[in-house]
Amino acid sequence: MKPAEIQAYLQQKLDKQIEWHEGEKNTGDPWAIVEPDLWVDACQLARHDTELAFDFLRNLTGTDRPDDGKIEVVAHLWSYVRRHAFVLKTTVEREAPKLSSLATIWPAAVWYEREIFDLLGVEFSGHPDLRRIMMPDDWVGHPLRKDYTEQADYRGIPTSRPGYVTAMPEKVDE
Amino acid sequence: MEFIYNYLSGLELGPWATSILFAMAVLVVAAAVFLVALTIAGFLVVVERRVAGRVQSRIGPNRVGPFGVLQWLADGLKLFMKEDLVPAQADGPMFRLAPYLVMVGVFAAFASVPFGMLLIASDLNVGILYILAITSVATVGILMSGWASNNKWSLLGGIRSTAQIVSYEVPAALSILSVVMLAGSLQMSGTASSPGIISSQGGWPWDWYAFYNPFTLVAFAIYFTSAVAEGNRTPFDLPEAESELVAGFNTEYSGMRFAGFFLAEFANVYLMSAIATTLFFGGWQIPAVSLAAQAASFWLRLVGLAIFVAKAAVLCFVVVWIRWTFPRLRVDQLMSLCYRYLVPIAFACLAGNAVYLLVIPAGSTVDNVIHWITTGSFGLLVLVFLWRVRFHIKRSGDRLDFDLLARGEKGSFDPAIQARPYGKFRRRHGKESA
Amino acid sequence: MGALVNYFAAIGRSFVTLGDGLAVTFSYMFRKPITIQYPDRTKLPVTSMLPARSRGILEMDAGLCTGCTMCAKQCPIDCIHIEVKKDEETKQRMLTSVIIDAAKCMFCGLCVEACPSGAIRHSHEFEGAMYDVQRLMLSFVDQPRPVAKPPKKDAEVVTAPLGSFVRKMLYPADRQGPPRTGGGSP
Amino acid sequence: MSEPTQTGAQREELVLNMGPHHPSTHGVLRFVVHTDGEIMRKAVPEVGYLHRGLEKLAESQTYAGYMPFTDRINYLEAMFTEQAYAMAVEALLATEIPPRAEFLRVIACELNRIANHHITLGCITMDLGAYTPFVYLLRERESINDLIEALCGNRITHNYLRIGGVAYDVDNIWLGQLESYLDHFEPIINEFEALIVGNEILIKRMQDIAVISRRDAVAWGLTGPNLRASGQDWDVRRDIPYGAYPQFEFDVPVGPLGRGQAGDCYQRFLVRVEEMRQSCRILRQCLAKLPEGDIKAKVPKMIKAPKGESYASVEGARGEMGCYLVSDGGKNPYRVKWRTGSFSAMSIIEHTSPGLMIADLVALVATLDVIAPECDR
Repeated sequence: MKPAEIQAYLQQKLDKQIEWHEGEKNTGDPWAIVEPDLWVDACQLARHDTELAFDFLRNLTGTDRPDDGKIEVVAHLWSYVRRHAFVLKTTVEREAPKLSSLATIWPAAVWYEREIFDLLGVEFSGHPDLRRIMMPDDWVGHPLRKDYTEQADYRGIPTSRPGYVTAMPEKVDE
Repeated sequence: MEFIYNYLSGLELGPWATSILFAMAVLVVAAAVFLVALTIAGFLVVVERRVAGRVQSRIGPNRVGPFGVLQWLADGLKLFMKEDLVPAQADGPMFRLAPYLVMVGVFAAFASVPFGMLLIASDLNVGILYILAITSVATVGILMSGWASNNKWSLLGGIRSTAQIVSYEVPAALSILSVVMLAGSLQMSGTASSPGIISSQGGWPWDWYAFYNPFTLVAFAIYFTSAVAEGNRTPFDLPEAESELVAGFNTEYSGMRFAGFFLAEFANVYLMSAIATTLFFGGWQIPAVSLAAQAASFWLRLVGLAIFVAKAAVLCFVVVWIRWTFPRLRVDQLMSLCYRYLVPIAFACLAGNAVYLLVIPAGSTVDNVIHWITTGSFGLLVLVFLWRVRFHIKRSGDRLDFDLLARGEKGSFDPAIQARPYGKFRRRHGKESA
Repeated sequence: MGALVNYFAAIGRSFVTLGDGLAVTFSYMFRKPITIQYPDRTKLPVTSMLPARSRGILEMDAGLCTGCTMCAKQCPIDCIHIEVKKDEETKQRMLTSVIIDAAKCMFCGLCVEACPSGAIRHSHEFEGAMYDVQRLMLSFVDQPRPVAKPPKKDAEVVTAPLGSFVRKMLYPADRQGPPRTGGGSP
Repeated sequence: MSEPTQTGAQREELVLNMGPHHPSTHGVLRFVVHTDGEIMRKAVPEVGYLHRGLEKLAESQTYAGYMPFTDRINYLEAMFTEQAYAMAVEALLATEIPPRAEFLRVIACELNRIANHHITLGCITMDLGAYTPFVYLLRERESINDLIEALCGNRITHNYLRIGGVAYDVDNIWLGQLESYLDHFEPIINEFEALIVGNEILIKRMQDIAVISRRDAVAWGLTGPNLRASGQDWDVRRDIPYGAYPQFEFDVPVGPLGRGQAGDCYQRFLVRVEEMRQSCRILRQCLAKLPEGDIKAKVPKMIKAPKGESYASVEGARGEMGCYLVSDGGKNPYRVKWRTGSFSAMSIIEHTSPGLMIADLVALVATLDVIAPECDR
């Protein structure tokens, strides 16, 4: 099925309005946005419906949108059975981002959600093992947020190296 | 040793003086044997590195001394200069003691290993039994080092090693038993008057115990496999399996203590090769020279020494070469190889040999024909192997090259590389797309 | 019976496959080794054996630099520092400093592509091990000099041999540089 | 090393800390291994030691300037990351790539795939204790690195692709060198098989070990050779064709091949050996069909992608290498996310490890071909 057909199919099955977006010049991939409380239902449907049969969670990630005060969570789906792709999104509030976990639908989501939790700070309810994955456990902040500023040092180790070009003495050769 | 004792007794110096002189002589001989064993082990390190280099299409260390033969001295010096670390949480005395135990186990065995006719520190009448017994002391050292390091990887390595060595002593002993049965003696070397294992074999390959009958050939294969396993060499190097246990029982060791383990391992390689030469390959026997003739002539004994060392060197090479070819087994597979394959087959060989001795009279025509057939089929196997070697070289489009020491560098650089016409693409102005 | 056949088949298979593996490794005893004895026993210096596109440490022919600072703008990690000042008296644009941080450079070649005059280029030098990281701050302009005119399209530009600038800086004569390799017989 | 912890009623569990520096954790990677003697109860991978924030870095780079950073995501398959990124940007820009550039990309990628499989297969054999095959394969890889160095100037982090094409053209001399390399390399695969692939010890170490069923492989998002070894017939190059791949004929090796069952370590090994052969086949077709023409499409000097997003995936050497790119219309990417094969492969280890021995964990990690920098980014 084409992405637009999938969107229509989802809309009909879920009996809810699903937003449909495309790129500015119709380039790239179109995507559908569902409400956060529909997120698990939509994914459940996408996984188990025989028409859709999205058995492969290709990618699950997030984007920070400080202008809208939202964080988008994006799932790229692929079906080995039906051979079609779909981009499904949802948005959560930036202040207290909370979403239900997809770990029971696709086990692959376990680590992806850990990554989103670590780098963007979205909390997934029902996740079996929600810990930081990339950063140390006692790291402050979520690096992929647009307003993130790095702490100056971590346990006494400075987080930046002085730029030699800018901090250069006039004479290099002794 | 009996020589010395008899000689000293003959001087009639009185019991005290004889004993003291004898004790001094023992110390001198022991030091000599230790030094010889140490040198052999060191030289084997170089051989191993050079062979590994050639096998891996490299050159190997060739800078220290002619062709790199003094590399082991440089390595040893480096290890000697390093700090001798004992981890804070380790069991200090045991940690320090372990390498010596391992070394004692291996080097003490050299006392009863022949180098040539009459050239043996002590030709015990229970020689092979003594060697089997004394090498087991090394196990204690390895387990001790694994335990005392207070490192879980070391502990796992030590435990693996103990399980492995204890298990593989069974097939090794069984296959040795086949030979002992044929020779009717436990003495390693022996002379014409007191027959030992070597002196009851002959100089020609078909007189060797390895080619005595098919059972002994298989017994040799089993002994060799078990010996490799007892020496913790690939494919049985689980106690120090690098990719699994970091470095196994010697993870925490450095400096001289590590060198102790290292030298013991290589001394053990020579030890097992020498034992195999003694048991299966006729030792220092020279073809067409009788025992009495060799005993009489110093030069013939020297030739015998050369023959013995050459045979042992070939076996050492095989051990090294196997190490650089095979992957290693898993722990349970190692045990199943021992108890499912080696032990039953070794028993079968032992039984086969016993029946052979009963049924076929020694020295009869049938006996001789079986010797020749066994030797011939082994030769055929070697020929097939050499044909495969030739085949592999040809198939990958390579040429034969007999520069074994890889001295020649000539022609290895291809000047055509420099003549590649990419010359000016950066210097030319104007946006070249390339 | 089947179990017994399997038992001996496994032994036989092991012998054949292991033996063939041994034959392969043994065959390498009779082949030429592939390695060369870098750095002192190669026939030519390794730097002159590299292909022409090889990206070594960056160098700048300050005589060709037009002062457009395209390289510094293109550099993703800001390892090039160029200063162009207008001389108060002559109204001439002067190149006052060109510094390349070779320790930071990631050898991507984007600056070379951007350069309109071919002034910045990758040399073939790669032996940059130093006791002090400051020595990898390569300065290509000693005193202010007027910038060059951009060359005409498709004009041949004559420059000094590749690596002649950076070599002076990395291995000055008064310091002991790495052994200049080659020529010697093995 | 922590003290052994008491779990359950009577049996003690040994908690081993495997890594971050351990000979068989490729890169810097840690496993917390709970063992009962040699048998593992569980092995939990702890990643992140090589997190360099390459996704965050993209936000401060221009579209063209991010290209060299993509090489660092996985230094063993830099061409694939470049290709995925270039494709994602080109999808937003709707750029047409000249056919010669597409062919050159295929040549570069397939060479890179062979070079990568050299390392993978070599590491598998080395982790199982055989050092020499690794050296032989490294030697072959050096030849490929020489070719790639002559092509684009760098041996590992290539920075060869550009948005809209490739950076450098090839000439007949280089193509001749490539052809003679292929002539040389194809018999080497046979030699490799004689040395190690059929080796009984190696087969015993890998056959029926750490079986991942097709169902599990799909659910955990395994891709590439790992997925194919489990029996799922899937290859991005063939099934979601991109670039010049529709013009080539090649087979997709799918387990079970030879001995063993689908999804075990030996299958993952064999699939990769077979893939090297298929890559050689594609390269030969490239040499025969290489069209003339431009190597780079016209793209603006300062690229500004239109608002929107794209997801481009290529068949990398470790599975699907995907690049998710969000643009806000500015000159920097708004968000770049890498979907890499190692990340998914790493996540299945905890699920597969119970009941294996420590030595099997090494085989599992090696055959899944997880590379820490690709996982951590």
